Amino acid sequence: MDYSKQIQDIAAKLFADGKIDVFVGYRMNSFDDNQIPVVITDPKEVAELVFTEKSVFNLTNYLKADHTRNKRVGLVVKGCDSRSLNLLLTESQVKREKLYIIGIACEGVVDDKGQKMQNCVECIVPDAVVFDEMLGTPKGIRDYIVNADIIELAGKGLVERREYFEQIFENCIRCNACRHSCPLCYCAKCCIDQETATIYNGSNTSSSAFHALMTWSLHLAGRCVDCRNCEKACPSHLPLHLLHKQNEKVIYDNFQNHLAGVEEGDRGAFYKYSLKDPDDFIL
Amino acid sequence: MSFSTFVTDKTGLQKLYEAIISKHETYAPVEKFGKYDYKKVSSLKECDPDSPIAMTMSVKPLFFPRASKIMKYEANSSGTTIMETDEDPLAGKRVVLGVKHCDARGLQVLDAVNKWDYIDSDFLKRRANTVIFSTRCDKADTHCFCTSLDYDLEKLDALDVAVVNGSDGKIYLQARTGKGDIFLKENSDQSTMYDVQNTMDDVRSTKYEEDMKKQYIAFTGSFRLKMDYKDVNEKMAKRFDSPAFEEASRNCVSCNTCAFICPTCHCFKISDEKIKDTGVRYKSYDSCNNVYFTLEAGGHNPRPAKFRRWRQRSMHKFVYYKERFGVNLCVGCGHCAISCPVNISIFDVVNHVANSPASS
Amino acid sequence: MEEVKEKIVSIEKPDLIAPPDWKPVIVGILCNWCSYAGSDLTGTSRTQYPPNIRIIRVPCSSRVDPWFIIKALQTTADGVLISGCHPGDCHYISGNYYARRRFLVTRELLKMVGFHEHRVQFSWVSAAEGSKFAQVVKKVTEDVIKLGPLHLYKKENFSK
Amino acid sequence: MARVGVFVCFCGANIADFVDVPTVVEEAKKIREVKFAIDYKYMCSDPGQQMIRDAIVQHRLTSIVVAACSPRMHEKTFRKALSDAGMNPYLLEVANIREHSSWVHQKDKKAATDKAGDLVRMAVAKSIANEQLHEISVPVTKRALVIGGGIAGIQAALDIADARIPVTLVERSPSIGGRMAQLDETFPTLDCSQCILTPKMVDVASHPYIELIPYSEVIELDGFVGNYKAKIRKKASYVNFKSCTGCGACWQKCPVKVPNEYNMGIDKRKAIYTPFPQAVPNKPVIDAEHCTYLLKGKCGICAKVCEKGSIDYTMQDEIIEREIGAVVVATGYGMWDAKPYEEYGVGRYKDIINSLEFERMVSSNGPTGGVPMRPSDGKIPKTVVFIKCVGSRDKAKGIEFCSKICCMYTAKHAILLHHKVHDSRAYIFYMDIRAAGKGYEEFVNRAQVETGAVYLRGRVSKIYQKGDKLMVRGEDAQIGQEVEVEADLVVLATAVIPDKGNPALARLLGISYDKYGYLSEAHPKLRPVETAKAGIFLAGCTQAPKDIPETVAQASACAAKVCGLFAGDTMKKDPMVSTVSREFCSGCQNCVKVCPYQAIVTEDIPLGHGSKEMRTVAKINEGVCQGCGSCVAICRSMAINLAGFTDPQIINEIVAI
Repeated sequence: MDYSKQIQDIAAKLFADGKIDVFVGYRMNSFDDNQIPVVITDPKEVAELVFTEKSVFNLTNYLKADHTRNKRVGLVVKGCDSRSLNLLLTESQVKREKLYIIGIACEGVVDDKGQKMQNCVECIVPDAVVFDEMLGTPKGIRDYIVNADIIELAGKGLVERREYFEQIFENCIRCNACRHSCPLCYCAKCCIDQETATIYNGSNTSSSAFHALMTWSLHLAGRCVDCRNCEKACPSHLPLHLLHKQNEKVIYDNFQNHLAGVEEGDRGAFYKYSLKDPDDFIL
Repeated sequence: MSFSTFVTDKTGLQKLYEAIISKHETYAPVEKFGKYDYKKVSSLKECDPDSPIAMTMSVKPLFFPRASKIMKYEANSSGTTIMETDEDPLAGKRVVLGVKHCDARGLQVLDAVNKWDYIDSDFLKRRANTVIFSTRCDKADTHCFCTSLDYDLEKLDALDVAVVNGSDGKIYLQARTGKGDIFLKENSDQSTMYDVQNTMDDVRSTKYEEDMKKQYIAFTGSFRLKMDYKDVNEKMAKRFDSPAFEEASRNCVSCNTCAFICPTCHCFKISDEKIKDTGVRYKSYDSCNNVYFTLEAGGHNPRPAKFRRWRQRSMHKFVYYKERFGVNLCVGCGHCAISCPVNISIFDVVNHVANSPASS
Repeated sequence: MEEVKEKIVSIEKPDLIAPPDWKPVIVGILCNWCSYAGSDLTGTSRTQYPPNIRIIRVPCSSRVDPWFIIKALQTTADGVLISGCHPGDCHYISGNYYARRRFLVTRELLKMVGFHEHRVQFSWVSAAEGSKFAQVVKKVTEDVIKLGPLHLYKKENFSK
Repeated sequence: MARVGVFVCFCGANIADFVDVPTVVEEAKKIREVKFAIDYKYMCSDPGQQMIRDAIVQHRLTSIVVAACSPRMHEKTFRKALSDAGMNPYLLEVANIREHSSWVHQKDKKAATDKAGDLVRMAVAKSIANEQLHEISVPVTKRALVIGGGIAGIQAALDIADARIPVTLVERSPSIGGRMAQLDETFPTLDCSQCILTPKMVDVASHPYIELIPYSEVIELDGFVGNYKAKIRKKASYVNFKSCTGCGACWQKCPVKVPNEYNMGIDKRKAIYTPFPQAVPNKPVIDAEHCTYLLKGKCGICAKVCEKGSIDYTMQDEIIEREIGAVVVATGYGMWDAKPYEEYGVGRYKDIINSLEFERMVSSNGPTGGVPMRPSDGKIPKTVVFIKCVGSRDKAKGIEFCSKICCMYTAKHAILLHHKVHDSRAYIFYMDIRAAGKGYEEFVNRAQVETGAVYLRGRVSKIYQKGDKLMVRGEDAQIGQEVEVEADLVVLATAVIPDKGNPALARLLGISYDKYGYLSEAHPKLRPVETAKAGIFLAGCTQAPKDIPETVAQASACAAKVCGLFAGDTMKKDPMVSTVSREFCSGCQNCVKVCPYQAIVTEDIPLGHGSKEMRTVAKINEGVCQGCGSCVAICRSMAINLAGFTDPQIINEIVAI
């Protein structure tokens, strides 16, 4: 999977035709073979652009930044990225007509150690679902796979799970990197920073971390597209995907196989309902 | 004034560590979720004092925790009473093992600000009661640039005992402070370690020093990043209006990670958590990279744009702090670049700005 | 409050034993039009139930933000009960359908991070079901007494 | 700082017997914000209320907690006491220590007292976060819009207009009257439909408070209850109604023949036409789709014969705008197409018709002059098979619901058939006879006894042609045998379905509709005429199938609702509505999606202070918001709050326990 040349050509053409102001892509790190996102405004820098299986970061995160707001943006999206883009479009955070989207029929990306990322192994929607131009051969939607870690956790006892998650909340340093790196966390001011919450959870203690992470994961329930930007950003290397994959599984199983952002106009599972939703857990 | 140096081998060091752990309240890097953090340990098996630099959080939280209680109060119909806070869990006599030199330097840098203006007695007490055992790295990591900054690793007295691997397979324990010297002497085991001064004649002592020097040169040679900090300080001071800040910060996602894991960042916020009648006032980390950091009550925000916040962060590290306290607020540990989701290093930003055209 | 005789161990944290005078607290969040009216009916008909529940009135079960539950569990509650109108009976047409989705996901998430599922329970109680309300409260209270005191992710050093 | 007053009620012995009231007062006094606490025998009595009023003044209280019975009982009483003392009534909180404590924990006084103390503490905590709220008043435009001029629309328009409220009645076809105008006689009394309807139609035309806009459609509705703006497109009729006398010369001479909708296409009308002789207004319109002049520019006969020169081929569609306060939707019904019943040969056999076609045939002003005729050969049928529930109650092929009126009109058809063709016999295949209604069961019996109609309980499995007869094969479940009837004519009581335009209309009005296309009422039991959108009401078969008396009743109910809405110059509303904090709103519009009342719209505001760039934020329409709080709980940014139940209020309660 190497679309560097194609992307360079497309970006160069877009700049030449005056169709975009900014291009968001990937470039190589100067010191190793990993890649970092790059925000290009100068057509001369187009040659830096690359796209390989090392292109991990979900670039739609950059659509909420100052230098892309109300600008015409070209960007590269993989399957998962395009789902978050779909949600951003529905939630009126970006305007479709201002974007030029290069969709990738993604074959999965690898982590720093060269291993295929877990979310790619379990990927359901590898192809970009919203794009102006598609690179690669689309493979279609795959069967839903329940996250391996969730299955493992489900097999553990209550006390064991509690001990495991206590470790997570204790190791959280509440830097909020997860939130800032998440493309779907674009709120003008996050609820956990608002007075209503800080009056009881303003400190960086682990109980505040519990509140923050739980609230965060519930706000992403039915919206999280499993791009793992949050995990990549977490300085404590916390397995944050557990929170999201659990919600995703519950939602997929119970709410008509809902998957966030796959369909155009999807807002997430909490903003619609069905009369057939499970009712047996209610007394 | 010179302090004693002990020489030992791997098993000797392990024995020493074990003895320390059994006798003292000891903290050391403990692995959790693939990341090392300094935790209280009860046996050497739990921890790894030789934890890789790239995977280890800074030692700062042991002295300036991410959230600490500064006050407790009770409010009822008879008024508000301030109660005694619980005992500071970090104030006791303790030892920290496996601290990196850069981290230890970070603490030294923080001493300056904690002794200035408001004297942070909590922080200073924690510092005074702690003996720091460092492990000197043999090889630099991708993002390290500690040797480029304004301190000398070989003479650094931010730590109390430096553990250095000699090229001859021996391990040298160098006391760097009086506290370290006393501690080392008290805890040394005569059967496995011996004082270099006592056992070495002049010839061998010269050889040791040469060996150390050679070893240090090899270590410095392994650095990818190098800068001339003096030059940078001056250049940065002249480039407040440089557009280079914007360019350098363009792909930052403002996630604040850099500040939270930085060994020297010390911005904090104060928050009250009150339930029923009792409240606790906490001091917790904050970051100047946070949009709301400078948001004023009236709604005005002097640093709404990302590059302004980056400018503040870089200038604080290399200009303002230096002006006030004479030291850089950056110790070159590279943690920010390692933890950054998009691998932005303060080194790159500062270098980029310093080498950009000066503003008029 | 209900007298607790035997030694009660927190189910999530077995090394935590309830003090002898421990009385569980259950936070009940009820919708105004069905469940709150139902609880009033329980009172009017003098049906007795355990006194551990503390009732909070909200207009509709859809007003219940999951973080109320998290907040309650973190601060005062040993258990939470949320009650609304039966499906199709919502005074505000569709409120309880939205709420139902959120409740299911919230409950499953809390279960995963180590809460016993009986810590947070939901019920549909109509304005006519005074006796059902009493039964629900009885069940929830008994469940929570069995689970023991809640200790997870509580605000540190706050007396309960 | 807040200064809270706590008033604990004994409620005679109701509370005092089971809760130690003085202890509750002492507990309350320990709270920092509580500056005054007292108990009294009956807080709701005049002296009790006087205590509250006095304390407010004396102790400069900023909020009040009354610990007494359920807030559903006396909240209003105590609010009034507060406002009498010059305090904002919404600074009151009621702690329900009777229904929630003393009455339900009668065996354990200590526990009940503890709980009462906690409930008071919670109420105090909540009241600290209470804000001053003010009743919302929304001005109303006193004009109603009625969509649809069938019996439902006519009745609603007349009732509203009789209350001297102006009504705009919009009808899609050239004349009002609707389906009822097509009927011959009506069950169960068999009075002539036209005879009872036409006077009402004339009343509509002549009523000073009714503005009738025929041949037009509503194309836009903006605004909210009391303040709607409607756009109505009046289709070009090509006839100047002002000068036209309705003499009929034009349509008599028009050479173009078009299937007649009024007669269900059984006969033909002209391209310029009035739908039926009693039409209101009785003025012809030109059907632009078929008029030769309008299509090809030749002909022009009607213009030539019109003495008044009323024909104007250049006429254009016209957009009429009206400001209105309420809408009554009465778009009526249509007949389901029985095509899926292939085994019946629907579409293949000419002598299978639906009941509305039969209705037209037996109607004295109908295409056959009141005598039923076989469409194939014009012969008078002697044996007629009526099949009920064609499409209705058939999940597989048709629709799940019961069409409600077919049982009755089929009985009526059997009687009418007997009246028109004396030697005929009706066979009726049915599933159940649902004759619930005044005089309905008797009417069905009459059909069976008087006309000798044969009721066969069972489904028809097949219809096939044999000679010029139709062989109807079905099962008689009562005898458990297959039966076959040789029929001259088969009449299908096809399902009643809503008007095809309903989904589009619903979207335009911003109301909801069910899977069949019926418009949804706000509550199936308690609010059957209102929609979820305030100020829009439903009458007649647009909501569900119903017969004429029910339709009329619902239309009058709508009228009562409209009149109630317009009773004052402004509408008063509880201030418990959502408010948006623009600062925090990120414009995701999820609230717009979940609001069941369409009370949330969006607005563009500058991005920053003085900025030219705009951002979108939500805006609550206070007039429409009902205060359910759905939007509050789904708002991730916490930008919306519900007055009276804000996040701080509820959280305060939770942590105060």
